[in-house]
Amino acid sequence: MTEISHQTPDETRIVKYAHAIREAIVGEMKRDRNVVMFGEDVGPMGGVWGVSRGMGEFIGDQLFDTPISENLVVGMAIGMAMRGLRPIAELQYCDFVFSAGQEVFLNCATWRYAHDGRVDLPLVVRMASGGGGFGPEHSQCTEAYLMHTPGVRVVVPSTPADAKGLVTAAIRSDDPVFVFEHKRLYGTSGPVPEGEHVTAFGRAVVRRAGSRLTIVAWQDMLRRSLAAAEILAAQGIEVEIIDPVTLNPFDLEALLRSVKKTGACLVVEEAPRTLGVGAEIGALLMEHAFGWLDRPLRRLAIPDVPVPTAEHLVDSLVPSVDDIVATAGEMCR
Amino acid sequence: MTEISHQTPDETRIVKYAHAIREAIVGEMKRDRNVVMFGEDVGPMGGVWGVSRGMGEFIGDQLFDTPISENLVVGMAIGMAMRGLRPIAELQYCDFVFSAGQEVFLNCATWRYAHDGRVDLPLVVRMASGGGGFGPEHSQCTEAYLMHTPGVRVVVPSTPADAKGLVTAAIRSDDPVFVFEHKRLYGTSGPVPEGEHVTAFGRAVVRRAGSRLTIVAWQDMLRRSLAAAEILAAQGIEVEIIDPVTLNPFDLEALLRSVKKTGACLVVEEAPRTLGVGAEIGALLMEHAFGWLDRPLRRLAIPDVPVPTAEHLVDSLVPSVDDIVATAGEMCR
Amino acid sequence: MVDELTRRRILSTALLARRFENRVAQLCLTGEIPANLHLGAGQELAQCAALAALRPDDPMLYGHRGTAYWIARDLPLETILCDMAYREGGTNRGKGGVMHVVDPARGILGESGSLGGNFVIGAGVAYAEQRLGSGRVCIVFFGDGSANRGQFHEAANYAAVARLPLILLCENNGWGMSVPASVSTAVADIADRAAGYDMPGIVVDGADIDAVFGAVAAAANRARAGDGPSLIEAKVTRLRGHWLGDRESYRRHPPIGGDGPGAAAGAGAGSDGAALADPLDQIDPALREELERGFDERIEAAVAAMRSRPVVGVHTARESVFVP
Amino acid sequence: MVDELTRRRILSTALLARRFENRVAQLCLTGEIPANLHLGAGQELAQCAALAALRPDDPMLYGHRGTAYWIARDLPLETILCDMAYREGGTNRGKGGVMHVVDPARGILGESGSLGGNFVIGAGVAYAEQRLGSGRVCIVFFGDGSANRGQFHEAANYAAVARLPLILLCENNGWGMSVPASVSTAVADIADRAAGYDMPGIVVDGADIDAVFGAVAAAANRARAGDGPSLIEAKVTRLRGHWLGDRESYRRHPPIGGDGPGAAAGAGAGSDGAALADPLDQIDPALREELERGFDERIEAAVAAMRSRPVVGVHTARESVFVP
Ligand SMILES: Cc1ncc(C[n+]2csc(CCOP(=O)(O)OP(=O)(O)O)c2C)c(N)n1
Ligand SMILES: Cc1ncc(C[n+]2csc(CCOP(=O)(O)OP(=O)(O)O)c2C)c(N)n1
Ligand SMILES: [Mg+2]
Ligand SMILES: [Mg+2]
Repeated sequence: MTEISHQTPDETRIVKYAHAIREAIVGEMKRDRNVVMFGEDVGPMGGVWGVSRGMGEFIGDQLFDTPISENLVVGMAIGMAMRGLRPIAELQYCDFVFSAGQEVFLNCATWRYAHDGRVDLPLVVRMASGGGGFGPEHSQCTEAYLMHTPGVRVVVPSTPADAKGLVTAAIRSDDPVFVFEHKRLYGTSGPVPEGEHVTAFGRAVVRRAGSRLTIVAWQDMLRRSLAAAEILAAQGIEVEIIDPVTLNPFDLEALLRSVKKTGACLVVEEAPRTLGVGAEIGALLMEHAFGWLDRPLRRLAIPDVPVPTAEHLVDSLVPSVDDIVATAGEMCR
Repeated sequence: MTEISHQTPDETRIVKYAHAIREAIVGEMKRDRNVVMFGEDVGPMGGVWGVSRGMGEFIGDQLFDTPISENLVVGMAIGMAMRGLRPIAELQYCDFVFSAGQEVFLNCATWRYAHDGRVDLPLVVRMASGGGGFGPEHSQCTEAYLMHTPGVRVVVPSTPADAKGLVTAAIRSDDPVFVFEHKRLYGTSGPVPEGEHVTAFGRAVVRRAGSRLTIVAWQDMLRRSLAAAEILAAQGIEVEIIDPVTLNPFDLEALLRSVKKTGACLVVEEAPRTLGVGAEIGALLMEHAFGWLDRPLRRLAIPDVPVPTAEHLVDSLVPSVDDIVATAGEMCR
Repeated sequence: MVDELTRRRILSTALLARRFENRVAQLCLTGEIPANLHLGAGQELAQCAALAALRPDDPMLYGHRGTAYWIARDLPLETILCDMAYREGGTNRGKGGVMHVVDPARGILGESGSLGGNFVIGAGVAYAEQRLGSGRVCIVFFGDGSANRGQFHEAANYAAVARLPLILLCENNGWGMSVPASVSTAVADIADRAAGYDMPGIVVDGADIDAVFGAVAAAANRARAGDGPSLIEAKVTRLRGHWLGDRESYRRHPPIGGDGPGAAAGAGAGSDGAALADPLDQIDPALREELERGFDERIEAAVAAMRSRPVVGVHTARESVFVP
Repeated sequence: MVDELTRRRILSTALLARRFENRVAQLCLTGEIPANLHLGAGQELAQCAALAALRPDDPMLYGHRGTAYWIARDLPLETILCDMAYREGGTNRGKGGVMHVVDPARGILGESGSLGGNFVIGAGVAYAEQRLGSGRVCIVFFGDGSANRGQFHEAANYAAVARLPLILLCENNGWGMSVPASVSTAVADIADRAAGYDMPGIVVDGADIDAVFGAVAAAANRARAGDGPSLIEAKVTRLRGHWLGDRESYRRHPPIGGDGPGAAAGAGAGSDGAALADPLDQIDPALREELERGFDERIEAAVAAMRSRPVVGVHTARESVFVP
């Protein structure tokens, strides 16, 4: 699979995505003792995804295991954030935003607002999304649900560098930030700046420049789109690929800049099609780019079914490189 | 406020929306003793919205109060539905889908699928949505969240007749159905057929015919749109108004029929703009009506903020009749 | 035993809260203030005695019943009225109303409108106090009905495991809105649940200032000493229904009217049809008169101040979603 | 005391489940089956004894640990293997895999992949049985870690209030994945929580067939008599880590290897470094040999049958969302 091109070409240190997240957390924990991380199995085991592996030095002080109590995990983050700590809560799967539904969608999202900004919630919720083989309750990409929720930030790092930079920025943010870490990316590698590295929210990145079509994709769908772009390029079709980097805030300007140039847009995402992020992009383009669009938006997404367990079934539902090549090809015919 | 025109012009019995829902429930309870309803305060008090008021004859048998335990309320409905009952769970506010987040978004939505259809979940969750004066955690319209969730049906009755017909259909459905009952509609009246009345899912209704613009709206926004249409008509602008009736299934054909005629679409909804139902409608129109649209989609919705408590603040955020008149007017200029 | 000065303060706060609430009820009935208060009548003594046993900046997640929580923390009546009336001069400028009064410096952190949230958020607050070594204790007030939310369990368990400085204070009035505890709750004493978390569970008479104060003071000492959380259950009486205007038709017997604003505001009858005992009636009339002296003037001054404030502008509705 | 026939059945089922699991582990290690089983080794006796005390169609919400739940209900091994291998011939055709084995006629209702769901869903099942007068009892199996989800509390309370025919059977193995109970749970005995719901709470040794059977039989009688739910806690040993392949590096001492597939599949060491006692070792070797006779043939026949089945077609991924 094509690796996602890095943002900092002078940087040569190659690091895994999971490791990059850890660097961000460790860096911030050293910088500020009020940064604490907790969740199920994040302590001695290092987390189900290994993100906190090797962080033993922090256990007991800034890193601790919780009971299997998701409402508590997110609720505690809220309470801690109110009182001067900078909590990082880990949910093992991003499906579990619903296991702490009241705390995520009602409390995190509305506390500051309801109390007129007198209480800030500088908290981070880290979660693993997507992938296959885990079943319907452990495989979803729930970012659209959060993006429909005013009051929370939504961050979708696609490269190790962005993982480090966005997690750092999330920890420093004074707002509740939900970080989606894609399961298929944890093991991917890329250049990551050493030391402090902060990635700004709200700035999309052009991962590949092209003139015929704008593809919007992030995380695993970005990797697939980049692979598809190579194939398309061999066919003489140059597509532009935009990684939104954060979904809230969403960089509308970058999207419009690209679509103005290409005249068409394809959104590729690993979530149910209806009211997936692509729906919002479609509506935004209608509202802001109606005059420039010469072809209708297309969306590649999971048809409206839950995520099955068997990997080959998942593969049959999630947009593939071939699907992207075919659809983009059609759009550029 | 303009009353929503009725579907059955020969019907003259005028009944309130809350009462129509009760008629549906009572009718089904009498028809099938396995229909049971429960929730907080639905028993002797008759529910916070009065829907089960006067249903004392069913208390203890088919109607009962639960503890303040939303996970239990929805979870019980699932278990009961598996074993031959036809449960109707009431959540006092539709914001509380998140208080039972795991049961609603994970269990209800995926149980049948994960178990390959060997277990059906013929359950209904009834909830009050929208309105003003109740604060950020008691005022939302959460239908978009459910519409993004494969595996659950989403029903948004706008008239007393539809309230009766859709609740009846929901109880008879073998799938999990989430019924949004709008707080501002409970007290509204309209003609309701006596006796058995079933409204099919997936059939949108043209609430007002017109040629210049298609407005999609439901519940309180439908009422406001109808009022706006009168004003627009006085200005010589005839708009068509489509009530989707159910959001899952969604009647795309009816929408396309109308937009093909009018060439433009305005969605009015009482939810945050980003990834509100309007986003999906925008994307669908791009995909299916690109050639016919002569003006871009517009969306009137709550700007991306939580719902405040003070009614005048709510009024400043939720699309008003004036907003609709102004936007529709602009679109038809 | 509570010392005399503290006792007077508790009584005085409770009396003021009652009188204030009665005035608020009047303002609601005339439509000047939206009627979305859950009346605290009958529960003020327990609330005030509990808070008197804590430090003025110990963080609290209050319940939805009445105004005594804030008055006990010296939040001006005017401020509370402005929140109720969606006017400038309150704490949340129309966004939260009476549900979300907030003043962190006084330990008033706000409220989760969805029941259960306060438990787990309170655990986080207690965690922070412990970690920061502030010596503070977090108190979470909650009703018996709310104790049936799952968050109660998750928070109680973890607070005990981590020995968090947390006091779970249940105001057991026997009702969750219209549902009597017998229909909703498997145990008569919520405090019985403490054993499941290896924490002390104490039942006290919520009308007994000494008992409430003593239990909370002991729990606070325990918490500050690093010995963890406590569950205290105060048996209280909900004198006037769930909300302002609740006629409690769901009670088996028809409600019995009283006089004064309370009567208009609620029913005030026990489920057996007997009039409910008001804990404030136990106060010696002479003492009560002395303590209440000047209340009406204070309250009217607050009402006047509230009236002089403008209703919040609609621009506020678009502010405070995120940190600017 | 369990009668001899029943005892033999319990032992035989447990032994078969173990042997089957070992074979499954091999198939996983060779990649023939995806390795997402949570091994049941050490907990089978408790599971089988509990189910032996119930009727074959009493509904159950099983836990995620092992295969004994289904074997005890006579679900063919081939069926289980097909579910594991995403082949036709299983119960969920690749959609649910080993997490969501289902067969309502055998009382196997499926599983909530998100922990906690089974409690409240189980309460609903029990409610339905009660209302339909089926005389059936619903059993919910769960781990000690899962007992810290809020749903435990909501379900236990209401089951007690409504006297639902529900048995909450905790398999306390002292671990929630990598987290020892001492770090996650305030009480040593989950059964202590029963008092908070006014229901019986019984602790039994999960390796003691008579104790488990007796406790479940009594709970079932109680439930069928209309006297409500029970909480039974079986102390069990998780012999081989959380998942297949879990080397349990989080245990204080390095894991000690064994031999056979179990060793490859997990560590099998106590937190003090001592080898864990396997409850199946208590079985008299001669009896064990007798009971295990024919197991390998049955298992291999099932493996062969599984192999003869096609992998489910991708069209199944788009089916069963709604009732057609
Ligand atoms: C999650 C949730 N469910 C329901 C409600 C609605 N509600 C508000 S107060 C209340 C009753 C609370 O009873 P209790 O906790 O005993 O407190 P009391 O009102 O008796 O003081 C209910 C059901 C809510 N706000 N949040
Ligand atoms: C809501 C939720 N949180 C976390 C998980 C991940 N998870 C699966 S099994 C498990 C440990 C369960 O421990 P316990 O209940 O004691 O059962 P055991 O594995 O010990 O048999 C965890 C944390 C999950 N599936 N659902
Ligand atoms: Mg109460
Ligand atoms: Mg365990």
